[in-house]
Amino acid sequence: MQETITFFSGFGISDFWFLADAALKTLWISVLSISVGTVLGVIFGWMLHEGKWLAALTIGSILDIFRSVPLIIQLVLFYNFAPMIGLNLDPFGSGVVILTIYTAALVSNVARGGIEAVPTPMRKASRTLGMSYWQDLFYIVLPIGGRAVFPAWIGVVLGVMKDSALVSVLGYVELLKASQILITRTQEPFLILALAGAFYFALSYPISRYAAKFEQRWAQ
Amino acid sequence: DTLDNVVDRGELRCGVVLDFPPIGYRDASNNPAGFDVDYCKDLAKALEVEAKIIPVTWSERLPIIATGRADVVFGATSDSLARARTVGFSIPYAIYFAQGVVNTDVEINSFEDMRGKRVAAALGTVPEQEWLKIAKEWGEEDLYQSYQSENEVFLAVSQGKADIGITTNTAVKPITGQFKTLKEGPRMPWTADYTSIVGKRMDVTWLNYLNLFVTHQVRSGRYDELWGKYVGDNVPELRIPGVMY
Amino acid sequence: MIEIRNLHKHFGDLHVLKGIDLEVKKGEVLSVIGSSGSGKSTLLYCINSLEKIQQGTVKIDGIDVHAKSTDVNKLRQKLGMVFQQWNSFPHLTAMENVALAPRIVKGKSKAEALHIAETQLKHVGLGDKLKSYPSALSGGQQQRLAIARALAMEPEYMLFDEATSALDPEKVGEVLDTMRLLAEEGMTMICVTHEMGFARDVSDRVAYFHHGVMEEIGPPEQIFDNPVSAHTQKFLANVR
Amino acid sequence: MIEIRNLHKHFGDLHVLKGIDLEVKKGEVLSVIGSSGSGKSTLLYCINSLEKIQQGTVKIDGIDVHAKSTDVNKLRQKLGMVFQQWNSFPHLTAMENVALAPRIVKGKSKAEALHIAETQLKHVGLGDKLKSYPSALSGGQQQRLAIARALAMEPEYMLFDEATSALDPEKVGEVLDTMRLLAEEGMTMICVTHEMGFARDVSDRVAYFHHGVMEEIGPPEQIFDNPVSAHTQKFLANVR
Amino acid sequence: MFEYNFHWRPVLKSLPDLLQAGLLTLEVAVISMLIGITIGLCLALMRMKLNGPLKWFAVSWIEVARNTPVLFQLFFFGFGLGAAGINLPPYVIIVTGLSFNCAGYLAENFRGGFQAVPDTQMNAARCLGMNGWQTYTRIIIPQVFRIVYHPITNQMVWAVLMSSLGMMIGFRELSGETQFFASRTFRIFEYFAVTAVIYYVIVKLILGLSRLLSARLFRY
Ligand SMILES: Nc1ncnc2c1ncn2[C@@H]1O[C@H](COP(=O)(O)OP(=O)(O)OP(=O)(O)O)[C@@H](O)[C@H]1O
Ligand SMILES: Nc1ncnc2c1ncn2[C@@H]1O[C@H](COP(=O)(O)OP(=O)(O)OP(=O)(O)O)[C@@H](O)[C@H]1O
Ligand SMILES: [Mg+2]
Ligand SMILES: [Mg+2]
Repeated sequence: MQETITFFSGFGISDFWFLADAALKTLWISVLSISVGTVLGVIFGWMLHEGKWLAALTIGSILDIFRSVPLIIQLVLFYNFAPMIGLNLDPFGSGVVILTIYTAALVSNVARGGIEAVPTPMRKASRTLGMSYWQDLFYIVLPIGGRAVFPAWIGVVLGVMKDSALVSVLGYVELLKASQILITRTQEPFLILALAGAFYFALSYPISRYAAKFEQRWAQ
Repeated sequence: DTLDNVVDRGELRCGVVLDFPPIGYRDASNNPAGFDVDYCKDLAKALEVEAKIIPVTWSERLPIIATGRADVVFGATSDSLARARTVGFSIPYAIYFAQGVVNTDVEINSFEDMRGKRVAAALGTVPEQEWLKIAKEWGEEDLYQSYQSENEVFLAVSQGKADIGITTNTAVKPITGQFKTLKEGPRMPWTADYTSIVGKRMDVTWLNYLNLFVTHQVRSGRYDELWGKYVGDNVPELRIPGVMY
Repeated sequence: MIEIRNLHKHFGDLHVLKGIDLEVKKGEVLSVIGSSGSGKSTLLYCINSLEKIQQGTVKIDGIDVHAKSTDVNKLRQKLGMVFQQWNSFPHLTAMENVALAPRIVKGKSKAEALHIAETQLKHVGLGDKLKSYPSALSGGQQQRLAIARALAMEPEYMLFDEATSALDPEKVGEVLDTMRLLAEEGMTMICVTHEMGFARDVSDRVAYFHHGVMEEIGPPEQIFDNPVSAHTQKFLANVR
Repeated sequence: MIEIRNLHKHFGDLHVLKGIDLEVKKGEVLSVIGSSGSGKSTLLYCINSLEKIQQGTVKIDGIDVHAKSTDVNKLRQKLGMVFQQWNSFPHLTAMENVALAPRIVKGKSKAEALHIAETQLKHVGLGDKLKSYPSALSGGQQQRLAIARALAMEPEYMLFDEATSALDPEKVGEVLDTMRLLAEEGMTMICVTHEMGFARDVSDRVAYFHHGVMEEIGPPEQIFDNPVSAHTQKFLANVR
Repeated sequence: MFEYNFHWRPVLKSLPDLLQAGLLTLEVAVISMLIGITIGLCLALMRMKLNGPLKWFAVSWIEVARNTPVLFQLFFFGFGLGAAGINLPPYVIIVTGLSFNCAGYLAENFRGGFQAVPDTQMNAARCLGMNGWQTYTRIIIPQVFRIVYHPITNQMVWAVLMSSLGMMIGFRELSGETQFFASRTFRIFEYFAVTAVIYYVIVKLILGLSRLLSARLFRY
């Protein structure tokens, strides 16, 4: 042997940054999927509300599939399906696509609930003031319905952020995958899992606290 | 074809299993390293393109080729006839033997001692399939555990979740050096594992090129050099006794 | 002037308005009475095109409300409406509630809209509640807020749909007083109401609806003291 | 007999009952009146030990309610209580509502409990609602259900805490009639109430509470027609 | 572009095995839910009624369960505990992990349910001479159960979907079995597509059953 190579090594400070970087990736993939997914979801929700049974039959049932099949299966399926139709997506791309649709599927229900939470008389009132359909939707339905379903939406956000861990099955090095890699190398599962858990907690807990504060403010 | 595509693209997309030290692993700064990784870089150099390393798990090695997400896979892939129905193989570029790593608290000295023991292997590997045949004969399929990666196998054995993990002879030394709770185990009775570079099945020109690459690595002494660097001195001869390639 | 000719309205199989003919002149106050389900609310909805009609015409100042070419959003600015349910916008303060439509519909500047809002809120007696959210207002105050909100669009006509019937008895007065004030200022009004006292005192004419038909219309004295139709007589006997 | 001696109750710093002395004899009907927050409800809660007390004693038929050794669950069977809020159990039918406690607290058989339930529901005039769920009952019916539920335990005393004050005006009568019926049957009752007519007609004595003090007690004629305390006079002037 | 050739034959051959694994998935989900409901109820009561270490314990359980990914929790019960010398078989890991997670989510549902039952119900029952236990079992919990029935159904669906993570820890429930077969035949897409259908059917069955049950249970 010409040189000594270490295949394994202990947990070092650089590994902490490796984890932190991965946490950022988790955040990044979540932010991307959640923001696009929410916009799509709101549009779908609106279509479900306006389109009645026709929409329920078409986009409604398609979105329902994404809520009824495990996310991990969706990811594996899409990752293996995309190349067949000539889409050359890396794990990140596939993850974003599926997480986005998944978010949209969850948000569409929330959004429809939000629109329905605005009493019809309230909407009629805004129309009698001369507001157009879109003005009513934007100035009245969005803020009132949005507040009504804000907690549910936060639930979706937190859920998707945690579910982004599943993109690790495709080999995308986000927080959970990074901790697996480190466990492999350092053989210190306890320490590293605790750290990863702390990172997740630090991402998710403040959001739920912050959201609760908003709700309180709106409640009064 | 792939050869033209790669040259055209200027990038070689190369699947490597990184759960397989010292053939494929991550170094202290979490970058890919190992025998396969260097081979991949050598191939890219020969093609005069950039190497893009795609980490894959054992079970992903073939799908990633079949679906066209990678051009080649270096991943200790045995050239079984069953697999050859799905993907194409080069001539063997490395030879392995299956060997066990055993928890120090467990007494397993020969293959026969494995009766009644909890056996672990990585999902989708040849050792898994070979062992399951034997386990079926012994009626011990329930004692088998399968893990996502070779490293989880080692971790499981060292934590005592399993008594013996089946891996490759090359990995045994570094692993037992690392884990105080692991020791060298017996060789498995099935035949040596001839492993090949994987490419697209229909793409014969590409496979030809890969064959040529393997012979050039040996002729130039690069094979001996890298094997010596990562594994040790007794470099296996890439030849099958009694067969003309 | 509001002109309604042979207005028919169906909800599916239900024939809710059966050929209404009605004219309301500028400055007139018309009260509409009648039992529940007789089609009073529906009439108002047809006037400002919140509901489509199946036959007949509704014209506001000569413009056909239900014609395809009519810009209903523009037309509705002429028609203020106050509903039975208090439906102030809960996410906005009283002032913002009133200022919203002038700003986004009429395109007024923010300062201007707020100025209008303040004026109108003072007009209906809510000068001290400018910054309150609707949740902090009583039912009566919310209804007055709704009136101010409608007035801020400078409508030429006001439609009231039982504006007081969801209120506690002691709050009814404050809303009726505000409506009375409007009438005195010369606003053209159609008031669907159960408050017979108000109908008698304030209106120029009273219309009685029964099962989608306008059975009787005339000055309050005539309707209340000498009703012709047997239905009207029975209805009035019940509400007294 | 209910005997209350020098009863003091604090909620934290708030001194809610300031030394109450009161006796209610078997068969007597006592009405308790007083403004909001004067401690009337709290008095009832202290009598059946839903609230702990800080000083004094409450005895029911000689048994100290707040003594450690007393089995309150047993004692409470003697004391029926009806609250202001209708709190029938929404997951049970009217009959099951009434039959539950006799069955699980008194250990009666199911058939026996259902028989009692049916009798009591008929007693309060709900004979036709046996299988209805509370959600299908009006407020007045729910309060009568609550009375039947209390009666099914064969209590010797009934405590009413403004049993009618959350009801629509037209439903008040049916509940008061039921209470009147009970009084005529000789039930011992303490009724916290805002219904002065009921208090005058039905009670043997009326007590007036003011800021945690029982300012006056006596026959209805005396309290209503010749109140001694200035507070009582003012209170009565207001409610009339 | 479309170069992939579908091979459905091996999938159909192993369909009986997959369905068998589907039953295992259901079994795991049901057991986890039963444990989760029991513990969740206790956690909710501990969080509401107690103070000191027990409350603190309940709060941390709930927050950790809700703010970290399930997969992370599974790894923790697998290799995390393994590092401490506690080696659980995959079946126990998945049941423990899912129960842990469900308990945390259900606890919050129960808490909301308890808060939605008016205090006056408690007083009314006590006035009839019922003791604390009778009041809870006969009056409060039946009402809470109705309020949380829908959330429990949803959680049951989640439990089925989450059990798919068994494949990440070498457990051969529906997804694990699918991955196992797929890894031998390399027909990943075909296998996972069929599995997705099986999941969809399971989820729809649960929802349908729950609807039937609720019609029978809640007639008020
Ligand atoms: N959107 C609708 N769809 C179907 N039927 C409707 C609709 N709106 C109203 N109706 C029916 O039309 C009839 C008239 O309703 P309308 O609200 O105009 O009565 P109303 O005179 O205002 O009664 P009330 O005094 O109760 O407000 C009723 O029978 C009602 O059920
Ligand atoms: N659980 C409690 N905690 C703190 N303060 C309480 C509590 N219950 C009642 N109080 C206070 O005790 C005082 C007396 O209350 P109580 O309910 O007995 O009055 P009341 O005479 O029944 O009034 P009302 O006619 O409004 O029912 C009030 O000031 C009330 O705010
Ligand atoms: Mg109406
Ligand atoms: Mg009270």
